[in-house]
Amino acid sequence: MSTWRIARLIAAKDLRIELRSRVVTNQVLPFAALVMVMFAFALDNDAVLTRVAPGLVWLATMFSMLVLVQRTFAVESADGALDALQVAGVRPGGIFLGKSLALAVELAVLEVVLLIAAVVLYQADVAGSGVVLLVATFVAATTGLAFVGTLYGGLAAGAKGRETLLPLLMLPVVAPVLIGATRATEAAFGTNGATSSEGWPWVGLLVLFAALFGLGGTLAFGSLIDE
Amino acid sequence: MEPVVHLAGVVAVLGGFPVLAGADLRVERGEILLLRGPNGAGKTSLLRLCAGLLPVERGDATVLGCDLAADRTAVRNRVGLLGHANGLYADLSVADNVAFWGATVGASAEEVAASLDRMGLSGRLAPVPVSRLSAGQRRRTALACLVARRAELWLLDEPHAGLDAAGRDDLDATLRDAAAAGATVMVASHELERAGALATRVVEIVGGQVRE
Amino acid sequence: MTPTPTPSPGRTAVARPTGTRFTRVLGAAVILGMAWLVLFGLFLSPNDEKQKAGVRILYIHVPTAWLAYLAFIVTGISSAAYLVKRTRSLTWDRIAGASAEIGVLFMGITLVTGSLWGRISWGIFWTWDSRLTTTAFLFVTYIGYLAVRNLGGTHQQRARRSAIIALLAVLEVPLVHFSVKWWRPLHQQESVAEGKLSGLMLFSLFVGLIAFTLLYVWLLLHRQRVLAMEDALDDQGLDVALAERRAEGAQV
Amino acid sequence: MFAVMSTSDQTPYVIASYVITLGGIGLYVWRLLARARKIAPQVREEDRPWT
Repeated sequence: MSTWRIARLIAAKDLRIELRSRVVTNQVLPFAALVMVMFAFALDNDAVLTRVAPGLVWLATMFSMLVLVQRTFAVESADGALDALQVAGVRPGGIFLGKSLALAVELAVLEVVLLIAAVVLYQADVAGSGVVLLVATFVAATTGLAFVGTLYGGLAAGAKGRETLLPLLMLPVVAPVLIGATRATEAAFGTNGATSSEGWPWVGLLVLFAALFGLGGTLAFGSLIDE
Repeated sequence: MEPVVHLAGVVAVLGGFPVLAGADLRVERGEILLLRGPNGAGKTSLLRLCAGLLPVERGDATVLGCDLAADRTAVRNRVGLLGHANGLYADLSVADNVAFWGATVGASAEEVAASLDRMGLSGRLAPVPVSRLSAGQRRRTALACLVARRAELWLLDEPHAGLDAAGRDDLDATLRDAAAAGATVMVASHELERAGALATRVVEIVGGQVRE
Repeated sequence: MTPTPTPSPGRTAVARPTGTRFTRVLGAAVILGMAWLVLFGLFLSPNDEKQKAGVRILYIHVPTAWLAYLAFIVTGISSAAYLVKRTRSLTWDRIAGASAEIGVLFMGITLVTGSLWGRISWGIFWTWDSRLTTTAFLFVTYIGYLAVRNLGGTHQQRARRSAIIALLAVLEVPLVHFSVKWWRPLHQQESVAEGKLSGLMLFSLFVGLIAFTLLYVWLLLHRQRVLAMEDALDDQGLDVALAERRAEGAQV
Repeated sequence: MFAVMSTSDQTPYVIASYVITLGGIGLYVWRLLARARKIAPQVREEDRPWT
């Protein structure tokens, strides 16, 4: 079984579980939208909201991602499936890429909702040329976040009492994504005069981040979930 | 002929406690071995160790020719383990679960269908999500996944628990067929009269050690 | 192989549990160095004409920062050494753990003295310049590393898991550094102020670096030996538990 | 560029930084040696190769 076939198999399984259980659509998406509304209450000044809209979108993404990662590994450890996957001799790199792929799809859906919320609630608008930059930023950032979430989520799923470890381990690591994605999104939105050309170096950083953690995760995942 | 399982003075630790304290065991191909012993004697840990899930702290352990002390991941895809947990995805249907676990080891669609059939699950139960099954039906589904695995070494922990009479007959028949087909089976169980009739050899596990 | 039940060691206190002649000499040197540092740093060296007394904080802030970074480099190297099959040994894991703990201590002190220096030099406790932010990031990351270190499992599992988290942290540092550097360039004042120390001031900084490096080595030796004793205690506990477990088996 | 702060105002901060640094390290060293003294008697001689 090649790693890619395993990855596709596991991603399909994860997404089918999501379609059946509807946890992301019924719980996580409303949570993310609610977070955006709470930001609006907290900041309650339209000029400020529009200016910080990119930052808020990515902050809401980070918090929602914690919930998604905990959910995707709760599904595995609920009935000992993670052990069964290991006993099945499935290549850990395949499990890592598969779960990352499924997490990336769920994150993408979440980010579309958050973007719509930003446009509606915060009057953010995308300058014409910014759309390409926006899509590139979201794809690169989502990939990086999915890899990091799966990697540290796997470690946290290992044994009891580790859930609290996930935010401590993961949030510092995604700091570059938070900075890079926000700056690139600001360039795409044209916030305070940022031109879209300023965004592309940040996209480069996001791609590098995703590549490093994609490779690092595939190599390290097996040891981290081994209990 | 090289034994399927060869343990010599194996020590395994869980949370600082030596669950296995110098276990010695030899199991030949085609045997159905029954592991008897009180709770906490180390039956479950022995099975998990043979499946490569528990690290060997001291001693030597060779399963299907793989030295577990050196690399305990090599043996895994040739072993099937049914522990207390069923290893099923509650949101997925019976058929989806068995298909998934079969696919992880490259079983064909026919083999998956045969496994479902074997455990009497190919009827109206197939599309039902596992979350809505009874404990016995979940056990049957987990067993169907094990059948679909076509492992060389079957490790079962209290497999009869929760099964009705028909279920137990299916289980015994499945294990006999597997042994006949050249697989090796190790069953940890309290139910002596049931498992006793099935087993070709019985060993006792007490205080993390094996007694013939 | 049945372990002989270990003769229970007498309760006599051990004079120098982790000390040796070398660490005693090193300890004396560290104390001497610190005394010199305080003497020069606080009293003998002059005020800087621009920073005035503020420069005195640098004599400890800069060395602790340097040593914190050195500690994490040592953790990274020993984690890699553990993962390489040929050089795998638990000693590397213990060095990584000891160095990370010392690194977190130094990093915490660096952040505090850094903000004190910031307060009297620029009037604000914290600025988001790339060096300070990377420092704060490393501080949180290695607190996470220490949390991962005591997640249980056998010593080998602990060592493997910690080594991987340490290498991932090393992978992470340049990413954070560049993303912050592009975001907020280095604070001009701080780099300028440090650049032009001279005379007794430079000497004080030099004494600080020496004293803290010796201190780091002294701490690493002792901390690593305490970890070695704790691991030995676990193994010893295992022998005792094994003996009890076997006795339990024998009675039935 | 530099905040206008008299030397005398700066002194408490300077003293504080030295006290925090040396105090923090002193505390850590004391706790470390206390831990060493506590567990050393229980450890067998051959497990302390450095002695």
